[in-house]
Amino acid sequence: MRADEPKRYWKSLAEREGGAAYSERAAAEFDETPFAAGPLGSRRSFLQAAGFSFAGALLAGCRRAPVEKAAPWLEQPEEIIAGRSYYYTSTCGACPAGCGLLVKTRDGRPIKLEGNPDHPLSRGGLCAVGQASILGLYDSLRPKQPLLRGRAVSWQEADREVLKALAEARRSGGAVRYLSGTLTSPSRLRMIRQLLSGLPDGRHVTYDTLPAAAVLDAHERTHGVRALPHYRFDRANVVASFDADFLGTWLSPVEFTAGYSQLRKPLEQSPQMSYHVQFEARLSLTGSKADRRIRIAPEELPWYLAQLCARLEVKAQRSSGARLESLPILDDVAERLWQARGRSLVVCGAEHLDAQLLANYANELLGNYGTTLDLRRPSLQRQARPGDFAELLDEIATGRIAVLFLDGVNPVYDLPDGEQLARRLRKLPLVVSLAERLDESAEAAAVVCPDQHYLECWGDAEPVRGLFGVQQPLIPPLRGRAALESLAIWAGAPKSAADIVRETWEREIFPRCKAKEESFERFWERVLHEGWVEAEIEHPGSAFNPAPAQAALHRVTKTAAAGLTLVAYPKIALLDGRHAYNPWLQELPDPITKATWDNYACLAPATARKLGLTDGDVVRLEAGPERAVELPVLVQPGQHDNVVAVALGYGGHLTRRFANLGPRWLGWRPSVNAGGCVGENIAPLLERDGGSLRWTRSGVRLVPTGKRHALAVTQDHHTLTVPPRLAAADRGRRPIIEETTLEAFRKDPRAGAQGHPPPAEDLWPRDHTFPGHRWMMVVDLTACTGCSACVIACQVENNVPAVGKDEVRRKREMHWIRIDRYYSGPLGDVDVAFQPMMCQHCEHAPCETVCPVLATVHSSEGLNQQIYNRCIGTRYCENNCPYKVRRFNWFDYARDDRLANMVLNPDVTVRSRGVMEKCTFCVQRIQEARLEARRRGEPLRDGEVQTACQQSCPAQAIVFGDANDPASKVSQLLKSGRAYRVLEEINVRPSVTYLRLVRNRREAEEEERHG
Amino acid sequence: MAEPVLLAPEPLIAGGKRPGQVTSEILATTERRASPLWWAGFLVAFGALAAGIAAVAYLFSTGVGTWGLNNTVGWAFDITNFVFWIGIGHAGTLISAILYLFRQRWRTSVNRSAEAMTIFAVICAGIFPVIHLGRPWLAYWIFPYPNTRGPLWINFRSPLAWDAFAITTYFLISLTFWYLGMIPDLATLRDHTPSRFRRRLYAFFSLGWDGSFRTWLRYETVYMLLAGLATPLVVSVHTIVSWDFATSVIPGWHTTIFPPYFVAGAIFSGMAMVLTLVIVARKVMRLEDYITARHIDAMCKFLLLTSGIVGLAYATEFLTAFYSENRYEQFVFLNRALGPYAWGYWIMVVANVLIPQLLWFRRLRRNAAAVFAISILINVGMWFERFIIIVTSLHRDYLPANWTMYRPTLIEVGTLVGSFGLFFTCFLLFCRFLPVISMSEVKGAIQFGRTRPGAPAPEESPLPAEVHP
Amino acid sequence: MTRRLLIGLYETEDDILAAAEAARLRGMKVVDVYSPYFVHGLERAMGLPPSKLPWVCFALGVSGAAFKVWFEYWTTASDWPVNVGGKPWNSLPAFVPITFEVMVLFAGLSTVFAFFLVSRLWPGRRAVALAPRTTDDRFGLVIEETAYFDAPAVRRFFEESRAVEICERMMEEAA
Amino acid sequence: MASRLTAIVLALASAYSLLLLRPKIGSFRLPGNQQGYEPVQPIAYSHRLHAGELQIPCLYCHFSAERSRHAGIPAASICMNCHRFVTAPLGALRAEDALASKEKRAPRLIVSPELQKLYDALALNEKREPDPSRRPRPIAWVRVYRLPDFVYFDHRAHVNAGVACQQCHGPVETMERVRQVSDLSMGWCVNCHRQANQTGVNGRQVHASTDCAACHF
Repeated sequence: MRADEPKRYWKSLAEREGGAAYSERAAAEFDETPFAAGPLGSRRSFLQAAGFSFAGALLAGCRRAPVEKAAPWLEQPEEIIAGRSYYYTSTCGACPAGCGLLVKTRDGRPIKLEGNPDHPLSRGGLCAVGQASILGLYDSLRPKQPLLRGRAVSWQEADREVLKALAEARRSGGAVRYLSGTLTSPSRLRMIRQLLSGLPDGRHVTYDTLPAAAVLDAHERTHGVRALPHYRFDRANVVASFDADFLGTWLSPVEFTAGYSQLRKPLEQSPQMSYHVQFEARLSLTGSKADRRIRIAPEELPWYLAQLCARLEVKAQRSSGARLESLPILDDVAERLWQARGRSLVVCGAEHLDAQLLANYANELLGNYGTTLDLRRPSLQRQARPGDFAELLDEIATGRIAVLFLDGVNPVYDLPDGEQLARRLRKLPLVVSLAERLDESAEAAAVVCPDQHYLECWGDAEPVRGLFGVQQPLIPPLRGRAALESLAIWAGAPKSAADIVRETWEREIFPRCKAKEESFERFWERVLHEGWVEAEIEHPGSAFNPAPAQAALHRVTKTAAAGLTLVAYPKIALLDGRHAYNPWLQELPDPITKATWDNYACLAPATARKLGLTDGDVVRLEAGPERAVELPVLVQPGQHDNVVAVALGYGGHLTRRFANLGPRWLGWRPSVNAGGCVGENIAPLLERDGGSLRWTRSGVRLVPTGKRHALAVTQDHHTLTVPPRLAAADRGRRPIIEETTLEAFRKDPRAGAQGHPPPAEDLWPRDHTFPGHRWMMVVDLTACTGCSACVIACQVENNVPAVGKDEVRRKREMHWIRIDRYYSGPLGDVDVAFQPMMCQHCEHAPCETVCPVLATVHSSEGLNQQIYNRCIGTRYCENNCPYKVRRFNWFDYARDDRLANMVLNPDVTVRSRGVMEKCTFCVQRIQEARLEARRRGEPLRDGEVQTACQQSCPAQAIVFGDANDPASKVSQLLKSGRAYRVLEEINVRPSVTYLRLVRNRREAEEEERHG
Repeated sequence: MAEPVLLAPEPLIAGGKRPGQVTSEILATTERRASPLWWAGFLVAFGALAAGIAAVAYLFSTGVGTWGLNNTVGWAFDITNFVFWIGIGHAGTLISAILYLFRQRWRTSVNRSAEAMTIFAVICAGIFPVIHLGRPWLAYWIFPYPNTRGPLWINFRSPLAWDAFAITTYFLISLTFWYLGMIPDLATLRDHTPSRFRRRLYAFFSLGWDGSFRTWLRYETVYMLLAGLATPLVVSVHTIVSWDFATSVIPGWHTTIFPPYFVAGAIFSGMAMVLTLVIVARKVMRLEDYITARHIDAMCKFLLLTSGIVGLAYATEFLTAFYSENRYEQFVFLNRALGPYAWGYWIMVVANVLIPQLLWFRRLRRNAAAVFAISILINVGMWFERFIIIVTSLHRDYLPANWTMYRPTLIEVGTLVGSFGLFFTCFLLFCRFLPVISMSEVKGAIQFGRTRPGAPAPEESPLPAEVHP
Repeated sequence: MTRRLLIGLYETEDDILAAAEAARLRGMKVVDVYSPYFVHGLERAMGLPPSKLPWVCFALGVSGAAFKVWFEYWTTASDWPVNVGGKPWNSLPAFVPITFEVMVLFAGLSTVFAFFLVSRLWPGRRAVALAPRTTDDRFGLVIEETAYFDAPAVRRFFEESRAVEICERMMEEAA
Repeated sequence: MASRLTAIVLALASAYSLLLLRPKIGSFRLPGNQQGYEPVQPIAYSHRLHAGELQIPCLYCHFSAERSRHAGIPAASICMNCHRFVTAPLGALRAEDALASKEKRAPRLIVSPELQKLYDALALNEKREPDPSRRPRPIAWVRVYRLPDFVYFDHRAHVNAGVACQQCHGPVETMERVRQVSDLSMGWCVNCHRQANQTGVNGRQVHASTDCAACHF
């Protein structure tokens, strides 16, 4: 929430309906009623047009411009002024993590999602997926109407069909099943209960594609409550993670990142940071940030945990006589954990009951329950019950189901035997899908009643027990019907989603909140205002029962991996593929591999060498009978040699829409593969035991096909060391990223400095002083986890187009901020360093000097300005940029989806073909903040200007501000001993300063790693 | 150094011509019907031109994306071709202006075609900076004209702006120089040609020249002045072109030796191209008497000299990189010689430095065929020089994360072919309709009816300036 | 009144040089000499002063350069100073290249225009062909009949000086 | 000879300087210059009457100019603030009253045809109450002042700095139909900014940026 922006909210439903006249028209306008198509420019002015709907195309400055119509409101809604942005609180619905949102709406349409700084979980951050989810709202391929056996029908007709079947079930006692992913929405759950309660045999079944069922089961065994502890990384000084990618994709990455990085910002005054050790098979985002990373085969994981527990037992003098094997590394880890008793945390991401039991045991021994693991207010972000799901699948198999509801799940895609399931679903009397889009399961369903996007309907969430978030509609519905309303109708009590949610809150939440307000109305106002509320909870006491854990401890044996093990993993951005329709996410380079628009078989360098494979060789992965998938190879340093890792979430039907993506020209290649989809679905290779999907499968075969497939990677060279053949003596490594160890940093804050600052004196007269503001940015390489939220945030904020696989392959991606990833150290267990790289706004900008037409020049506040309309496209600036952060519009990138264009930011020009563009330090935000400050007659305060990347960063690694203001955060950080600038020696004087990367290691350790 | 043979009287123009004969023989080429050979050549050239036009049309309609460029390599074929053609152009000015100042009378037989070549080459060159723009229709923004933007002027600090002025000046001056030199011959044509239409045409362009000696006197002065201006101009132009790179911060571009290096290279490639052209021309148009082995020999010596300079420059670059102690600088050059584009680098070295050494042998210099082959090789090598300088410096610069490769697309190749098409089309038309040899100067150069002492006779005519001891 | 011009056509450089010199020394009125190419020494023979065009060249070259320096300074440092890459407002060294180019351009073109002006050459102007074949291989010496040297005298002189052909033209004063 | 030479030198020199020192061409119309554009509007609304005679301040209707980048075209509801009661010109009403009193009858309601359009747009019946049977239709005004899409202009900044509306929009209060007064060229903007930095805006010192990014981003 911008400090200068009083929060807005719908005071009451009445008022919301009050704007109805306006809403109607807006809605009408959103249906593709023909309005200004016209060339690029026109769209911006269209958006610019502040609640007007414009007609008549207009070419920027050509002859007599065509007549342009402007239709103002008939009723002037209160509180809304054309051309002003308003921020409404909401809750992110992109995944069950339920982060707090501030939705920036402009003239009645949401255009940007930002994290709510006051939200206790996400604390202002928002992940890439969340950022990108706004595009889903303007997805023109979402069905408008319900489908009855593939035929678009009216809602009445669809409802009639469903009600008929339900009545039938009620009469004959047929089984009604409601299959959903984890739902944290109290209202939704209430409606489901309501729907099912009236039925003789109705059950709600939950399954997760990114499961944590083992954790739940383990706690059921050890604590007697089937609960997912609320992990508090913000309290953990020592973190031992066993294959848990908690910074990337596990449970609630934004919250975890915020907490984790809070303890990893060493300062001179307090040179402290947490210690993080990661045991994992593949190189995950989390592993890349670990201070110590141990590669283990998935099969070995439980045994390692057991050994850890055994050591902890000894330290706690509670030995159950488990055999200790010599493992120096574990001794060290155990010691560190023990030293940090109560402030440490052992997490395990494996779907393996024994492993989870042991993890619980370890935490118990360390006395972490109650501090770093909270069972009092457990997390509700995963609730799957594999048992139920297994049952359901059997029922489906035997056809013993009258009505099956599918809500936000896509089992046909997720499960290994998807086609079979689809066939069975088609056989069932009635399958009703509430999918927003026509995914595989919806295709198999008899009735599709498209749900709405979470930005266009009412909703709520309870990610953590007792912490409630609210979702409010920020635009008149564009598509579908709120699931809540569908459920109400089917339950026989039609009601508007708004009423349903208010009811829930009035009856269930308000009483538990001990709110200071006496009336619900006032309480409701505050909730809408703040977006979340915390309620009292009655929590069941839970005593720890060591027996099952100790049993596991003795059960677990060291199992050696046999041959190659397939490891399926959720990729940052794509996760389980639920957002595969989203071009931004498809084009977001994976933080580790830097690959886009594909999934691939990751192989360890050693393995690849053994098999004589290199990047882009297509191999056939064979598992079990006639189960095979062909994938390109990607050699992944730091991965375990016996592992082949493949990302989930690809090859879904939702990606068929990308068949024609990207600028069309002679050399154009499609973004989809032969199958018509992006990437390959790996599910067929996985095995399901009961209701849960095994993500690892040993003994897969890997057969080279001799085919090649060019991967679309954004980075070709992966280290800071030049190829030895081309390295002049001792000048191999480039000091682009400076790093040091905590120990060294303690001794000397400047430890690890390599670059030399430019000479202070100048040949030329100092003609350029920056008397007013001097905008500068500081990026903390220690805090940055590479999660890439900033990349998408920037893309949304600045109307950066997605250009498609072929263009990325040609190294023409348009992202204004990219995250360079460099490996170092031995190929086996590499060190990874991330470096967000955006325009450095150099004081002596080489790009400016060479532009013949003054299209890029310096502002009086130190900004390197790019003036699109003056640019003639010589690309000289791009060549002369030492950081190569400039992006050229090689083509007119298609913007012909009018609905998708609604997401464009009206404050940023849409660039046309042939002009250069680049990071502007979000100058439009600077302007807005400045003008508002002037309007209020106050000076611009520090923190009032936040760049998009800074705002979204969950780790708060990016700080932006006025360096002329000695009090500003940025000028504080500039004084830090860790501060350095990239390529200082060539005297371009960048305005972006990086804070040296510090790893919590001993110098000796560093020595033996890097020689 | 040179063998006595060279000093022995060898007529500049063979076969003891009389002025009238000169006129008729040289004009013969413009008056007789075009030979099938000419038509063949013309059709090939025109075909290439057509291909080029198609490529550029597609480029304009679709965008620069149709080239193989990317976020890291923003220039490749386009600017390579630009520098290449500008280089070609230089030899023309050199022969016509510098040699004129040095009183190298042997230039008279080749200067006309050399100047023509210059103009066509500059046209070819000038095309590329325009079509390489993202928005070529706004190319005129590069000139400071009064406007309603404030007015907003241009950035006089940008080497590209310098380029724009340099190329324009160079083109205009060369054109004037060429035309001025042709006026007397146009007059001769006017009085000589049978066709009335052509007479009209020539009459118009010869500005009513009648050979009055008072005019001749001023003419000589102006010609001399222009030559005096063109000489520093030709040096400045390629210096400025080299500054496009030298003033940047990119390792491999940011080098102080670029100006002399580029100028030498330009003259080198240009000479090679002149040779390529005249060797063909004299054969096809039976002008062996006018363009004799001696001319070729003299030009070959130029090649030797400039090839030497270029070779030295190559070596110097490595030396500077070596002692610079600058990791980026050192990497760039190692990367050139051993990196992914090493093949291009070695083509350049072999063709520009090693092959030309053959010209130390007089017998080879006198062998038109051999010289022709070598000149072609040099053209190839010089093209690669520019390609290497531009692409290898860009594709792997400071941040390894940006490193990538560049591969040309068909469209790019098409534009290159097209530029050659344009060049040869123009040149063939020139051979067909204008005197390829400056008659008035040749008449001055033959020693018909000149016995009086003092007047410069070819015997005393000094050897080409640069091979003086 | 009308002028009577006699033209002697010569075949070789030597002859025309000799003839021209002789005619001048004898005090004949040498109107002009027409030649297919520039004959060295003829200016001495005819006693013509050297051309003054170099001054035009110099003057305009200098003024062009001066103008350009001023213009670049004015636009970059005075009219609308813009911070370009932290370079000083007045980046004089960067102005040198264009200044030079413009100087050459001015000087070159102006000289040629000046030449056309003074020698009265312009497109489409009809050549006064006083003597035939003078653009090919003949040298024409044009002498005006005066009271002292009448036509016969001049003809005699032509014959002595090995003219290959002699012809006459009457000319209106106007021309 | 010498005099002729000097003449030539001067001639050429002056020729060039004429060529190069052409006076700034602000005056003649360049592509995209819409100066003087005066389109017919769907409702013949008269600024002269409202802003001129009736002295209604600009910001009464264009209130968002103070708080937003857009001055905004007032919503029909704003018009209705007055025209719920005022349905026709004073003259017409008087005449009707006189006629009515002569004819001894209650004066009939007079609605001027232009205002009728407004009521139609709002779907009001003759009692000027919402008529559920009809659907409201927004009024499609023709936009007069338009900047290209790559230019960001913010009314808020200028209005709050105290720049009079007339400075850019001319004497609107005298116009029956609004006409584009200024040519909206970049030079026009920039020079005003320069001016403001020199002289300030009505007495107050202001900082009007001439950075490119003040308008282009």
